[in-house]
Amino acid sequence: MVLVNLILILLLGGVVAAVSERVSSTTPRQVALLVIVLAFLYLVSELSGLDSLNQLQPSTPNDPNSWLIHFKASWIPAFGISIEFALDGLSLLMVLLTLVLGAIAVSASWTDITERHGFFEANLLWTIAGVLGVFMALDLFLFFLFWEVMLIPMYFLIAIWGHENRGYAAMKFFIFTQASGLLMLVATLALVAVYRDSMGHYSFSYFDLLNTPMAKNTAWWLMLGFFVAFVVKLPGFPFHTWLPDAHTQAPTAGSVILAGILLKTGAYGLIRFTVPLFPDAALEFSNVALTLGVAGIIYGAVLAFGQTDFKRLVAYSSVSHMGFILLGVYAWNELALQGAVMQMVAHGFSTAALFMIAGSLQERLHTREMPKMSGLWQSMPRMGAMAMFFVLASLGLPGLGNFVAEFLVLLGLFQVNPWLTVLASMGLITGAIYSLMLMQRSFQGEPNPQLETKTLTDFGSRELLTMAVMVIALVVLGIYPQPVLDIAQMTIASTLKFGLPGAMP
Amino acid sequence: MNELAVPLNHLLFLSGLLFSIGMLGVMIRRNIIFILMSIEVMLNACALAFVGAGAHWGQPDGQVMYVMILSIAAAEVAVGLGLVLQIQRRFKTLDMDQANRMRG
Amino acid sequence: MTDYIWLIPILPLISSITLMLGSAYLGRSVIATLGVGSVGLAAVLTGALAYNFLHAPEPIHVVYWTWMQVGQFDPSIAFYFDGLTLVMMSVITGVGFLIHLFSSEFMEHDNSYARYFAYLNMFVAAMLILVLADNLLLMYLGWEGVGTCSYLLVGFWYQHSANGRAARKAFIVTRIGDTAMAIGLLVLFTELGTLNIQDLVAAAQAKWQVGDVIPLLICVLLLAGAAGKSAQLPLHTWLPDAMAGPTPVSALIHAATMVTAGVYLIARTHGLFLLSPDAMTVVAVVGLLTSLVAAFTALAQHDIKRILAYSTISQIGYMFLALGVGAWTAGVFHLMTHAFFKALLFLGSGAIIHCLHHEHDIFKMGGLRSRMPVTFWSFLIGSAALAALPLTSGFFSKDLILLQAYQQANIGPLLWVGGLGGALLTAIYSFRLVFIVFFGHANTSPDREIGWRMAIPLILLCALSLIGGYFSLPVEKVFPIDDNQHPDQWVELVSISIPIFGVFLAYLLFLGRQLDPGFLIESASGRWLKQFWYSGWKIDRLYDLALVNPYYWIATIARNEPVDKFYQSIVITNQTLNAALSKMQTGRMRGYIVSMVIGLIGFLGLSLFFVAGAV
Amino acid sequence: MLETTIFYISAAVALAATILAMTRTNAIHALIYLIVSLLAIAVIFFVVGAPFAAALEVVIYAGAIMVLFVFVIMMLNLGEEGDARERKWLEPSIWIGPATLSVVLLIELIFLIGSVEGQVSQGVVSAKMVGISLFGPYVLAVELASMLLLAGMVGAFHLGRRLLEKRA
Repeated sequence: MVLVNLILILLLGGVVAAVSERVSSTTPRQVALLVIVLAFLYLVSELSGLDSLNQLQPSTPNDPNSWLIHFKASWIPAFGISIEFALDGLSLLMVLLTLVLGAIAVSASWTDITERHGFFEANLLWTIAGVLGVFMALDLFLFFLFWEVMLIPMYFLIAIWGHENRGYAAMKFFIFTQASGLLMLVATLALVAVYRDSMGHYSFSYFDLLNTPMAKNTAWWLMLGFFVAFVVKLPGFPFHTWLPDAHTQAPTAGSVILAGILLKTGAYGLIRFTVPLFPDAALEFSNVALTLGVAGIIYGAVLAFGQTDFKRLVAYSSVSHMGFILLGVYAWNELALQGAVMQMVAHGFSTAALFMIAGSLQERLHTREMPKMSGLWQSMPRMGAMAMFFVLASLGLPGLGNFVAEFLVLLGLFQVNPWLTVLASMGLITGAIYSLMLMQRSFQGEPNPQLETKTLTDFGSRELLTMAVMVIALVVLGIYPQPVLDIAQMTIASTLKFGLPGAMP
Repeated sequence: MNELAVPLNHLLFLSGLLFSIGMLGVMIRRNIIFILMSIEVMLNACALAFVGAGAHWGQPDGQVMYVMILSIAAAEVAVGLGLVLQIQRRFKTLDMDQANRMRG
Repeated sequence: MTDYIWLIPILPLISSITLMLGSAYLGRSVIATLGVGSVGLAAVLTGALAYNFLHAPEPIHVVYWTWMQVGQFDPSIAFYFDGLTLVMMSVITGVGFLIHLFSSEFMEHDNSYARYFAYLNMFVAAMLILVLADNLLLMYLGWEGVGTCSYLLVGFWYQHSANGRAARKAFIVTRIGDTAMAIGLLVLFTELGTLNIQDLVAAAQAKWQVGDVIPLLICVLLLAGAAGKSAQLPLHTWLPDAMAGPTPVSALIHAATMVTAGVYLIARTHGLFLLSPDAMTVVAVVGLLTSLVAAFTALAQHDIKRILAYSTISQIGYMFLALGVGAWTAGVFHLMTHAFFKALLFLGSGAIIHCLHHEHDIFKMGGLRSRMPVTFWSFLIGSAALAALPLTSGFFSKDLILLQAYQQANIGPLLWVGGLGGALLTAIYSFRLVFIVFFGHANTSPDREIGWRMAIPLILLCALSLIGGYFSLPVEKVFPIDDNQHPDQWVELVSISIPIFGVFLAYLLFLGRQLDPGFLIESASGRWLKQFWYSGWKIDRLYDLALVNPYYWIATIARNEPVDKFYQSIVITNQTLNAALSKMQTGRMRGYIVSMVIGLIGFLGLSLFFVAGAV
Repeated sequence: MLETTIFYISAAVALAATILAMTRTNAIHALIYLIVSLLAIAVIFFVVGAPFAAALEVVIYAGAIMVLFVFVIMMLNLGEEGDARERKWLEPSIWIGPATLSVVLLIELIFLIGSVEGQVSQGVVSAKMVGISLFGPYVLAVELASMLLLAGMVGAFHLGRRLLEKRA
C-alpha cells in the first residue's frame, strides 16, 4: 500500500497545486516542492521500517516475496490484470532519484514560469507520479498505463511552456514515444496471449510472464517490440532524433525531468523487461544492441560538438551517455550492469544540472546560442564554476559519479567484446572535446561586449543550494559509490542469473 | 379496393423517377433553397417506395418508416432553413458555389 | 607513526576547497597564507615521513575504504608508500612549495588570486594521490585530476581564446593517451583480476613469460598513456602551447611534476615492462626520438617559454630513454634533478617575464645580466645543470643515463650516440638562451627587481640544482639492482666532454660571434629547415590536417542531424499526400453531390452486375 | 379499376409537378408545384391503402414543411434579380452532365426494380395498425425520432437566435 500511497500523494498533490493558484501565483511551486518532499519523507520513513533493506538480500524475480515491498490487488480479473506494485533495489534507486530530481526540477523553474503556474506544477507532479508508476508497476498493463501517464503531462509541459518552436518539438516527442509505446502494447498483448496458450489463463503479472515458454521466432519479435519502445525512450541511436528538439524546447524543469528521469525509464525497461522476459532473443540481439550503443556514443558526441545551441549540445551529450547504458545492459554482466545503473543515477544529476544552467542562462540572456555568449565567467563566476564542475563530471572525470559508471561499463564490456570497448572508449575523448567546447564558447573567452554584463545576476542562494545537492551527490557517487552499488546489487545479482542462463560469465 | 391492379414495380418506377428528378435538381441547382426542395422530393420518393412496399405486404411497417422519414425531413428542413438564413447573412448570397469555405 | 599520511594530500585539497568557496570573502594575504601554507605543511609532513622512512625503509600500505566493489573488482582508496613514492612526494611538495611561494608574488596583482591558488592546491593534491595510489584506478583518478588542473591553469586567463585553445588542446591530447591507458587497465583487470599495482606485477610475472604478447600490448597501452601525459612523441604537441598559462604553473605542472607522471607510471609498473623487452625498446626509442626532435625544435624558437617547453620534452625523452634501457634509478634520478633545474629555469623566466611587462621574445631581451643579478645567476646555474656541465646535478643523472644506454643489449651504442647528440643540442640551445637574454646589449629595461618571495625559491632551487646530484635515492628496494660493469673509459670521457663542447659552440655562435652561421641560415634549405624546426617539425599541421579538420568537417556536415532526415521524409510524404488529398475538398457542394451520385451509380452497377451474374 | 386509373393520373400529375418544380426560376412558383406534387402523392397513398400516410403527407409535408419554406423565402426577399440569376444558372451546359448521370441511375434502378413481381395492395392498413406497430416493436425508433426532432429544434433555435441577436 505504501507504493500506491506514494503515487496518490503526487497525483493529488498535482490537483492541489493546480487549485492553489487561486491563492497566489507563487503558491503552486511551494505546494509542489512540499508535496515532493512529503513523498520523499514518507517513502524514507516507510523504508526505514524494513528489515530487508538492512540485510540487502538479493530479490529473486520469480518470487515476489523476496522483494522489498510487494503489493497486489485485483483489478480486471477476467484478463488477469491486477494492480501490482513492487520495489526492489533497482526500482528503489530510481524512485529516490526521481523524487530528488523532482524537487530539483521544481527549484529549477522557480522563477522562469510566467503563466499558468498551477497547471505547470500539476503537470510536473503528474509526470513524476507517472514515472514512479513506471518504476514500480510490475503488472504489464499497469506499466503501460503509467508509461502513458508520464507522457501526456510531459507533452503539455513542452507544448505550453516551451520555447519558440515548442509545438513541433512536443508533437515530435509525443509521436515518437507514442508510436513506440504502441509497439510495446502490442508486444505485451501478444506475450499475454502466448502465456494464455500455454498456461490456460490470462495474466499480465511480471512474475508470471517471466517463465512463459515460447517459440524462438515469437520471442524474437516480441523482444524487438519491447526493445524499440525502450530504446526510443532511452534514446538510442538511431531513434534519438526527438530528444534534441524536445530538450531544447522544453522549459527548464521539463528538460531536467526529461533528461534526469524520463530517459531512465527506457534503461529501466531494458533491464527489467526486455532481457529477462526474452533472454535468448536478447542474447542473439546483443551484438546489434551493442553496436547501436557504440554508434550512439560516437554519433552523439560528434553532433554535440557541432551544435551552437547550449541545450542542444547537452541533449546530444545525453545521447552519447545513453549509449553507455545500452552497452552496459547488453554486455549483461555484473560489472557492466552496475555501470549502467550507476550511469542512470550519475547522468541524472550531471545532465539535470547542465540543463538547469542552460535554463538560467536563457532566463538571463534570452538566448541559448553560444556564439552570443562568451566570457560569462567574468560576470557570473559562480555559475561558471558550477558549469565547469558539471562539464567535468559529464566528460567522466574520475572522482565523480559518471566516471565510475563509464569505467564499470567499459570493464564489463571488455570481457564480452574488446573491440567494441575500444571503440566505445573513444567516447571518452570525444566527450572531452564537446564538453570543453561548451565551456569555452559560453563561459570562457573574451566577454561579449554586446551583453550588458552589469545586468547579469549570478546564481543566488536558491540556485546554489540546488546545485550543491547535485555536486555533493556526484562527488559521493564518485568516491564512495558502494551504497548505491549494494542496493543495485540486490536486483542485479538475481536478474543476472535469470537473464541469460549460462550464456555469459 | 381489393381490385386495385397496379403492379408494384410501376409504383416503384414512379418512386425511382421522382428520386432521379430530385437528385437532378440537387445537382443542377445552385440556389440552396432549390437544393433543399430537391432533397424533399428525394425523401418523398423514398417514402413512396416504403409505403408502396408496405401496402404490398399489407403490413404497417412501411408507414412506420414513412413516419420516420417524415420526422427526418422535418428536422432537416428546420435546421436547413436556419442555415439558409445564416448563409444569406454571411455570404450575402444563396449560391452554394460561393459558400466554399470548407475547401482544403 | 605514519597515520598522518592521508593528511599530505588532504591538506592542499581542503585549502583548495576553502579557497573556492570563500574566494569572495577572503583577503589576499589570507589566500596566500592558505595556499602556500597548506603545501608547506604538506612538505613538512613529507619531510617527517621521509625521516621515518629512511630510518625504517619499509613500504607502507594503508587502506582507507573500498572504493567500489562489484564482484571481483574491488579497487580501494588506499595509499602505498615506498622509496619511489618518497622521491616523487618530496619533489611535489618541496618544489611545489617553492613554486607556490614564488606564485604568491608573481600573481599578486591578478584579479583571480584565490582561484589561482585553489587550482594550484588542487593540482598538488591530485598529484600526490597519483603517486600515492596503491592501485592503477586510483592512480588514474590522480592522473585525470592533474590533467584537469593543468587544463584549468593553462586556461587560467580565460579571457583570451588562444589560452582556451591551448588548454583544450592540452586536455584532449593527453586524454587520447589517457584513454589508451584506460584500455590498458581494462586489459590488465580482465587478464589478472586486480588493479593493485603490487599484486598485479606479481600476478603478471607468475602468469606470463618474458616476451609474451599480452604484456607487450599492455605495456604499449600504458606507454601511450605515459606519452600523452609526459609529452612524448607523438603526443607531445600540447606542451609548448600549454605555456599559455602563468609561468609558475609551467614550472610546477609542465616541468617539475605532472609531465613526469608518465615516467613515474612506467617506473612504478616496471615489473610489467620487464616482461616485454620489445616494449622497453619502444620506450627507449620513443624517448630518444622525442629528445632529438624537441631539441632541434628548441634551437629555432624565439619564445623563452617555448624553448623551455621543448627542452622539457627533450629531457623527459631522456628519462624515457633511461626507463627503456632499464636504468630505472637513473630515470627517476633525472626526473628529480630535472624537476629542480627546470623549475629553476621556469621560475627564472617567470621573473624575467614579470619584470619585462610580459615580454616573451628572447630577441627583445638582452643584457639583463647586471640588472637582474639573482635571476641571471639562477638562470646560469639552471642552464648549466640542463646542459649537464660537470658537477651540476644534471651532469650526474644524464651521465648515468648515457652510460647505461650504451650498455643496452641490442642497440645500445646507437642509443648512446643519439643521446650524445641530444646532449650537444641541449648545451647549445640552453646557452643560446643564456647568451642572448643576459648578454649583449639591452633592448628593454626591467621596471623592477624581484621581491623576496620570488628570490628565495630561486636561490633554494639554485642550491638544489647544484647539489641535487649528490643525493642518493632510497629506491634500491623498488627497482632491480643493475649489475652492469662500467663501460670503457673513453665512453665516459666522451659523455662528459660533449656538453662542454656544446657550450663552447654556443659561445662561438651566439656571443663571441666567431662563427657566423648566416650563410647557412639564409640559404633556401636553411630557411626551410629553420621554419620546419620552428613549427615543431610541422607535427601540429599534420594533426590538423589528419584529425582536427576532418573532425570539424564531420561535425559541421552532421550538425543538422542526418538521421532525422529519414524521419523528416516520413513527415514530408504525409504532408504531400495531405496536400494532394485536400485539393479534392473544393468546398463546392454540387461537386460533392455529383461525386456521391457517381459512387451510387457505381455501387448499383456493381450490384446489378452481381445480380446478373447470379441469374 | 377506378383506383388504378386514379393511381396513374396522380402519378402523371406528381411527375409533371415535380419536373416543373425543379425547373422554375421563381422559388414560390417552384414551391407551389412541389405542393401539388406532394398532394398527388398523398392521393397515391390513399389509393394504395395507406390513409394515415396520406393524411400525414397533406398535413405535415404540404402543410407544415412547405409553409416553412414559404416563410423563409419571404424573409429572404429574393425578388426579380433572383429570377434572372436562376435562369442563367439553368443553362443546358450545366444540366446536361448531371442529367446524364440521373438517367444512368434511373436505368439502373429500372433494371433492379423490373424484376419485382406482384400487385401493390393487400387492403387498407389502418392508422390503428400503424399506431400499434409504432408503439410496439418500433418504440425505440420513435424515441430516436423524438431525439432527432429535439435536436432539429435546438439546432434551428440556435441558428435562428444567433441571427436575431446579431441583427439587434
